[in-house]
Amino acid sequence: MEYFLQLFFSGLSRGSVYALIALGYTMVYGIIELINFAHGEIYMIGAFTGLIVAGVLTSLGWPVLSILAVGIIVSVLYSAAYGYTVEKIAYKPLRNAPRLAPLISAIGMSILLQNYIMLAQTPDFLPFPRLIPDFAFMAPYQSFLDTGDLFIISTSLVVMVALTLFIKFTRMGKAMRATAQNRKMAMLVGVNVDQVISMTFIIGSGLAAVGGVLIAAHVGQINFYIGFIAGLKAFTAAVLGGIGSIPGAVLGGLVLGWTESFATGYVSSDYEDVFAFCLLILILIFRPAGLLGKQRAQKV
Amino acid sequence: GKKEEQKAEATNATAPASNKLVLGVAGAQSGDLASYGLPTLNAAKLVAKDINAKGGVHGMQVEIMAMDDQCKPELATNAATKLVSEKVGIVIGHICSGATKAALPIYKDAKVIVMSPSATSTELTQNGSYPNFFRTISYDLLQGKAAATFVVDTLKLKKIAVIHDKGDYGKGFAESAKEALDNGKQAKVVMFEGITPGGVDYSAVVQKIKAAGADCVLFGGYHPEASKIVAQMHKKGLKVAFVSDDGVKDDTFIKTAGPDAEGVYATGPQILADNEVYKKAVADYKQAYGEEPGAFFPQAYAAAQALLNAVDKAGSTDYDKVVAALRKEYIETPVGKIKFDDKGDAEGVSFSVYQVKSGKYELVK
Amino acid sequence: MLELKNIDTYYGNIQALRDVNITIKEGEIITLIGANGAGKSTTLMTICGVVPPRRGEVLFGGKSIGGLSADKVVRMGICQVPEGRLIFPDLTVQENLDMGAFLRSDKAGISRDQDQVFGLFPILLERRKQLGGTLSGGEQQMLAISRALMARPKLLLLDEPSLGLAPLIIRQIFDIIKQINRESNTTIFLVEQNANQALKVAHRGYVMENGRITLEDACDKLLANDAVKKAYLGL
Amino acid sequence: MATNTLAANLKKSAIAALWLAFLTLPVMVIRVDTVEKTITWRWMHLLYMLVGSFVLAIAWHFMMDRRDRGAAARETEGGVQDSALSRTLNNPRVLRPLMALGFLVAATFPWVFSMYQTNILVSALIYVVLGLGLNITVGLAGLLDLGYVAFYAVGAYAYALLNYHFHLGFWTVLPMAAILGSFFGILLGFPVLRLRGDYLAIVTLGFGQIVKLVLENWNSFSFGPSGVSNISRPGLFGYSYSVEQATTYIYYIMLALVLLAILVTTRLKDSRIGRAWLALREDEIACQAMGIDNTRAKLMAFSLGATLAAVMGAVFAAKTTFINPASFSFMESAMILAIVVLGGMGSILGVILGAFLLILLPEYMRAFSEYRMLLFGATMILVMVFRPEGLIKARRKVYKINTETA
Amino acid sequence: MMEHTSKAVLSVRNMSMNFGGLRALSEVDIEVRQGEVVALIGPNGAGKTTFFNCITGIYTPTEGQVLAYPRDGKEKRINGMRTNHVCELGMARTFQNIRLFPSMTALENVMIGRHCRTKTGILGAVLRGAKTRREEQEVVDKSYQLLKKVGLEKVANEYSRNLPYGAQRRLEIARALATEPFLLLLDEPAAGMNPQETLELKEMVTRIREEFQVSVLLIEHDMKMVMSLSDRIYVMEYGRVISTGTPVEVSADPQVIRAYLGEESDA
Ligand SMILES: Nc1ncnc2c1ncn2[C@@H]1O[C@H](COP(=O)(O)OP(=O)(O)OP(=O)(O)O)[C@@H](O)[C@H]1O
Ligand SMILES: Nc1ncnc2c1ncn2[C@@H]1O[C@H](COP(=O)(O)OP(=O)(O)OP(=O)(O)O)[C@@H](O)[C@H]1O
Ligand SMILES: [Mg+2]
Ligand SMILES: [Mg+2]
Repeated sequence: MEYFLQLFFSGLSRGSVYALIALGYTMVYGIIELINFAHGEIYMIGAFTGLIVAGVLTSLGWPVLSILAVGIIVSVLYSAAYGYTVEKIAYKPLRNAPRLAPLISAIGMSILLQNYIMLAQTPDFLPFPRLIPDFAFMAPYQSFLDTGDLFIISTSLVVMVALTLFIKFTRMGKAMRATAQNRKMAMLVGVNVDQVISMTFIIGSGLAAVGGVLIAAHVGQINFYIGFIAGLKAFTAAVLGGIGSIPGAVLGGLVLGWTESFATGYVSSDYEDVFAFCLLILILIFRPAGLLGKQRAQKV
Repeated sequence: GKKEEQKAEATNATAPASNKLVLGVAGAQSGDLASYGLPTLNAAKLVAKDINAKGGVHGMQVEIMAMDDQCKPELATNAATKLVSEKVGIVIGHICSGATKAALPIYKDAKVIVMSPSATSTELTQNGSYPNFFRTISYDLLQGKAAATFVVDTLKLKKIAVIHDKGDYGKGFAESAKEALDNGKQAKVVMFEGITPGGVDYSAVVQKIKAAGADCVLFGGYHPEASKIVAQMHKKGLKVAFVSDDGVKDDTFIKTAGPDAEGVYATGPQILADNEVYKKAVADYKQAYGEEPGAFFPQAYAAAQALLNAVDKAGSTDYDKVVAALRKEYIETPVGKIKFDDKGDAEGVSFSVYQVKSGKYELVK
Repeated sequence: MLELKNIDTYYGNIQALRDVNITIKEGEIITLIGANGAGKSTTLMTICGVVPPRRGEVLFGGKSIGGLSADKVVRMGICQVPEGRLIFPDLTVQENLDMGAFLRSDKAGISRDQDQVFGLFPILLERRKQLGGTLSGGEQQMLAISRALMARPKLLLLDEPSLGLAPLIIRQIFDIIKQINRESNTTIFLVEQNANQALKVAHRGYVMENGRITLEDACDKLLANDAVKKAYLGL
Repeated sequence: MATNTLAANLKKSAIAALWLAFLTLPVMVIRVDTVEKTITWRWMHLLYMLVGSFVLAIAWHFMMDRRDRGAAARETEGGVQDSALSRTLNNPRVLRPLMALGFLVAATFPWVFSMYQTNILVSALIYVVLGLGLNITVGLAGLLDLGYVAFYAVGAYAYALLNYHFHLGFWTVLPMAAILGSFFGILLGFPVLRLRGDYLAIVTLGFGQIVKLVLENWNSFSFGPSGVSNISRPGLFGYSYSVEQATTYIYYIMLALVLLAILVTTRLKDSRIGRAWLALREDEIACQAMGIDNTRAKLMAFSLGATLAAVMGAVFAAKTTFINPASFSFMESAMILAIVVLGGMGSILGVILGAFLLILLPEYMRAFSEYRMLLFGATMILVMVFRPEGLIKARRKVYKINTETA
Repeated sequence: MMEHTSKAVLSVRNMSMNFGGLRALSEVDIEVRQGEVVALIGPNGAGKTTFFNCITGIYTPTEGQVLAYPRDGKEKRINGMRTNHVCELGMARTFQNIRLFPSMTALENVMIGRHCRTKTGILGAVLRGAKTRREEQEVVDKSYQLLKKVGLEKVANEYSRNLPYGAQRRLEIARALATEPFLLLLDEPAAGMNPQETLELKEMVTRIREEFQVSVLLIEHDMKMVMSLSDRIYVMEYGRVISTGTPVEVSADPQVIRAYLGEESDA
C-alpha cells in the first residue's frame, strides 16, 4: 500500500508538471485550432529568462523567495512578449491559409527558437538554482511529496480555476470562446478577433513561463531542448483531457503522470511511454474528444 | 569528371598540392545532442590553432572542416561522403556510436582515418571490421566491467539496481556491467531498467529501486538524467551508492546536481591530476570560450593531437603511413601518454573510478 | 443614415457588386430582392466590413466605414443576421444570446431584451440549455435573429430571416420586424427571397440583378410592377 | 507616394528592430553562471541584434507589401490565384523541355557529380517518395498523420532484420516490406477511424512513438538502441562493388522507384479513388451519405502511404547499411509533413520540390555550420508566410466532356 | 396522381428517437409508395430532419422498424445501417444545411455521386486500362448530363462553394440523383429561393420523378410548393405524426392549421 501511495504521488508530481504546460497549450489550441509546436519553446525561453534573472539577482544578494517571485514576473512578461511576437510573425499572416500551413510554420518556429537559444546561450545543460526552498512542514512527507511538487500542483490547480473562471465569466473569455467557434460570426457580434488571438497567445505564453520557471527550479537544470520534450508530453496531456478544455488539460496531465508512474512501478519504466500512448489511443477510441472534451455538436 | 578527381586524389596522396591540411570534424553540432559534439569541434580548433602557431604540420596549415550529423545515421553518411568528396584524409568523429557505425564503411572504402573521442560501442574496434577506426576513449565493455568490479570488490555491495537511459551508450554500459555482475556471482542485479531521457521526474523509478531493496544504483547514461536521479533519490530518502559512467564524470554534473552530487562515483578515463597537457588544454578552452569545456573535451583534444602528430611523423597523409604512425608513436595528451593498438583502441587509456568530494571529482584509490 | 456610393466588390477575380448605390434613412425598412447569386448577401457583407469594397464609399451616419473591420462596424451600431444561420454551435442557446449582447453593458436592459426575445420565440426558452449546433434548422434561424436583437442595433441587417421557417413563424417574423421598427425605431435593411412578404412590410425596395441595382421604388409600386411580379413573385 | 511608404516602412522597421532587440536582450546579452556566481555581459550582441533585425524588418515589410499587393493585383487582373512559379511550371511548353532536361540530368547525375552529391540526392529522392506517400494520406485524404515515420521504420527494420537473420537480399525483402507496410497501415488505421482532425494527429504521433520505443527496448528483437549494422547493400547478381558504385546503383534504384511513385500517385489522384479521398477530406458526413465507404477509403489512404514509406525504409537501410531507432523520431515525421505542405499539398511537383528544398538546403547550408538549423527554421516560416499554399499549387484535372453520349 | 395501391418503397413503423431526455421522434409511421411524392411538414423542431437522419443511417433510431424495398423488390431492414450502405441501396438525400464538397467543382461533386455505382480499384486506377478509361469517361458524361438536368452545366467547373445558395441546392439534387436512387429525400429544397425559382424547382422535381422513376420524400416549408407537388402529406408536431392525407385533406385539418399553417392562408 505504501508503495502504491508512493507511486501515486510520483505520478501526481509528474502529472502536474505536464498539466501546467498543457494549460497554455490547450488554450491556444482552443482558440485557433493550431497545434502550437512553438509552445514548448516559449516555456523553455521562460525558464532561461528565469535563470538569467535569478543569476543577476543572486549576484545582488537577494533572498531566494523574492528572486523566485521576480523571476516569475519577468519571465512571464518576456515569454508573453515572445508569444505575442511569434503569433504576429508566424501565424497571423496565415489566418486565411490552408489549415496545415500554420502547423508547419509552428514547427519552423520551434526549430528556430531552439537554435536561437542554443547559439545565444549554450548547448550544454545549465544548473538552475533551487529557488523553491524546502519548507520545514513538508519534511515528514518528503518521501512522498516535496515542496517543489507542492508548488507545482497548487499552481496548476490555481491556474486551472482562474482560467476557467476567466473564460467563463469575463468579456474577454466569452470573446475567446466565440472566436474559437466561428471567427466570422464573432466578428459580426463585435469581437475584435485579432485582439482576442493576441491575448490568447499572451496568456498562454505567460502560463508557459510560470511553468518554465517553477519546473526548472524543481528539476534543477535546463537546456535549449527541454521545451520540445515537455511540449510533446503536454500536448498529449491536453489531447487526453480533451483539447480546448481547461480542467481537461489538468486531468489529462495527471492521468498521463499516473499512467507512467504506475507503469514504471508495476511493470517497467522501459515501456512507460508505450503505456502512456496506448492509454491515449484507448481513451480516444472510446471517447474521441478526450476525457472532458465536448463532442462537437454535429447535426446534419 | 571522374578522371580529374582521381588524378587529384593521386597527387594529394603523395605530396600535398596546397599548403593546408584539412582535418574533418564530424559529430552532432546542432540538435539535441549538440552539447556532446560542439566541445569536440572546439577542441580540434584549439589544437589546430596551437599547431598552426608553431608553423603547422610540415609547413601545412591545419584547417578544420566541421560536419554536422546531429547523431543521425543518414546525416552521418552524408557528412562522410562529403568529407570523402572533399578529399579529407583524417577525421575526428563521429560522436555517437550509431552515427559512427553508419559512416565508417564509407570512410573505410575511401581510406580515410577516423578517430572518435566518444564512440564507445564495443564492437567498433573489437570485431575488427574497421581498420581505419581509432578512438581515444575506452569501450563500454571495459567500462562496464570496471564499474562492476568496483561495486563488488571495493564497495562490497550485494544488491545492485542497474538503470540506463535507453541510449546506445548508456544501455551499452549498463549491459556490460550487468553481464560482469552476473558472471561474478558475488552481487545480484535486483533491477535492470531503462528510464526515458529528458523526463521531468524520475521519482517513480526511484521508489521502485527503493522497493527492490537495492544497496547500489549503477547508472548508464549522461549527466542530465543522472543529476535528476540523484536529486530525487535524496529527496525520497534513498541513501545508497550511485555509480555511473564517463557520461556523468563531467563537471557539469557536479554543477547541476549541486550538493546532491556529493559522494557519487563515476568511472572515467584516467586523467592524472598532474597532466600538464590537460591543464593547458582546459585553460586554453576557458580563455577562448569563457566557460568550462564540455563532454569528451580531453578525448577530442587528444584525438586531434594524435592524428596531427601521426601525419607529422608520417610525413604525409598517406593512409598506411599514418596508420603505422598512430600505432607506433606515443604522444602526450590530456588523457595520458598514448598510442594505438592493432584494433584501434588507445593504449594507456584506462578507466579509474572517481568520486565527487567537496564539489570535485577525485580519484578513488 | 446609411449610404452606399458606387460600390464595387470582388471575390478574388469575380466581381460580385457593380456600382451599387443604396440609401437608407433613419427609421426606414428597406428591402433588397433579387435572384440567387444576385449579390444581396455580398451587399450586406460589404456593409459590415467582412468583404471590403474595392471601390466606392460606405457612409454610416455621415462617417465613412468602408475600410473598418467588422467588429468596429458592429460597435457603431450595425448588426447583421447572416445568411445560413451562423450561430455558435458549441455554445448553448443562452450563451449565444449573451454573445449577441457582447458590446452592451447595461445589465437591466439586457435582461429586459432577453425576456422580450423569449417572449417572441418561446421554443428558445424551452431549449435554453441546449447547444446551438443541435437545434433544428428553424430553431437556429430564430436564435440567429434573437441574437441580433440582443445587440439593440441602430441598423439591423437581415439576410433571409424567413429561411427554413414554418409559415406560422414567418408571419410572426415579419410582424416582429414591423414591431421593432416601430417601437424602438430601429432602421432595418431586409434581404428576402420571400419578396411578397418583404415588399409588404418594407417602405422602399431595391431590386438587384447580377450585382447591379436595376430598380428602386416604394414598395407598393414594386408590387405592382409587372417585371417584378414575373421574376420574383412567381405570379 | 512611394517615398511615403518607404518612410513608413523604415519607421515600422525601426520599431520592429527596437522591439526585437528588447525581446532578445536578456538571452543575447547576459550569460550567467549560477554556480560560480558570475555574469557575463555581451553588449555587442545587442548592437548586432539592432542592426540585423532592422535590416530583416525592412526586407520583411517590403516582402509583405509585395505579397499583399500581389494578392490585390491578382484579384483585379483576374488571373486565377496561381503564382508565377506554378504558372510557369504548369505550362506544358515550359514543362516538357524542363522535364526532358530534368530527366537527362537525372539519368547522368552520378557520372557527372561527385559521390557526395549523388549520396545526398539519393536521400532527397527517398524523401520525395516519402513525401508522395504522406501526400496520399494527408494531402489527398486529409488525414493528418504525425507518426508516418513508423512505417518507414517498419520497412527499414524488416530489411535489416531479415537480412541479418536469414541473409535475405534486398530484392527479396522489398516486396515483403511493402506488404508489411500496408499491413501496419491498416493496423493503425483501424483504431483511428473515428477520430477527427487533430485527435487523429496525436494518435498517429503516439503510434510513431510506440514503434520507436518498442524498437529501443526490445533488445532481443531489434538490438535496441545500438541498432543493426553491416546491412547488405542491394545485390547485383552476386557482383561485388565499392561504396561509390553502390551509391550509383542505389541512385538508379531510387530513380526508378521515384518514377513509379509518381506514376502511382498521379493516376490515383485523378481516379475514382482519388476523388473519394478528396470528398472525404472536405466533408465526411456528406461523403458517406453519398455512398462512399469512409472506412475503406481511409484505410486505403493509410495503407498506401504506409506501403511507400516501408519500401523507402528498406532502401534507406540498404543505403546507410546501419539503422537504429534514433533515425525514426518524431522530428522525422514532422520533416516529411513539412515537405508535403511546403511543396504544396496535393501537388506532386510540389512535393518533389519540397523534398529537395528541405533535404538539400541543410546540406548546402553546411557552410553556415552552427547557424544552419537556425536558418532552416527561418526558411520554413518564410516559405509558409509568403507562399501559404506551398511552392506549387495542386492543379485540378480538367475533365473532357463527351456531349454526344446519353 | 399515382394509384394508392402501388407497392411501398419505404415503410417506417413505430419509430422513435431520443436524444438524452429529449424525445425528438415518437412512434412515427410513414410509408412512401412507388412513384409518389410525399411531403413531410410541421413546425420547426418537429423532428422532420431527425426523421431523415434516422432512415439514412446518420442516427440509429431508438425503437421501431425502417424497411426499404429497393428496385429488386426485396425487403430490407435498414435501422442503423451505415449511411453509405443506405445510399448504395438506393436512398439518396440532400441536406437542410447544404453539405457540398466546397472546394470541388460542381462537376466533381456530381461525380462523387457516381462512386457507388462504379468499380475501379487501386490496381485499375494505377494501370488505367481500357475498361477504367471507359468507366471514367462514362462517369464524366453522366455527371454532366445530370448537371444539365438541373440547369447547372454552365458552372460545371466552378467551385461549389462559390455558387449562389439556390444553385447549391440544385447541385445537391444532381449529386443525389447520380447515385441512381429509387427514393430521393429532399430536405427543404426550396429554402433560399424566391417564388419564381421555387416554381422552377417544382417543375424540375416533377420532371425528375418522371424521368428517373424515383419516389420523392420531401421536407418543405413552402406551402405553395408542397400543396401543388405532393401526392400525400404527413404533418408532424413534437415528434409525432398528427395528420396525414392528400394536400386538400391536410390543409383543412384544424389541428394542422393550429399547429403549423395559421389561420389566414396567403402563402
Ligand atoms: N466566397 C465567394 N467566393 C467567390 N465568389 C462568391 C463568394 N461568395 C459569393 N460569390 C459569388 O458572388 C455572387 C453574389 O453572391 P451572393 O451570395 O451575394 O448572392 P445572393 O444574392 O445573396 O444569393 P442567394 O439568394 O443565393 O443568397 C454570386 O455569383 C456568387 O457566386
Ligand atoms: N443531436 C441532437 N441532440 C439534441 N437534440 C437534437 C439533436 N438533433 C435534433 N435535436 C432536437 O430535436 C428536435 C427536432 O429537430 P429536427 O432538426 O428534426 O427538426 P425539424 O423538424 O427538421 O425542424 P426545422 O423545420 O426547423 O428544420 C429539435 O427540437 C432539435 O433541437
Ligand atoms: Mg444570399
Ligand atoms: Mg429540419
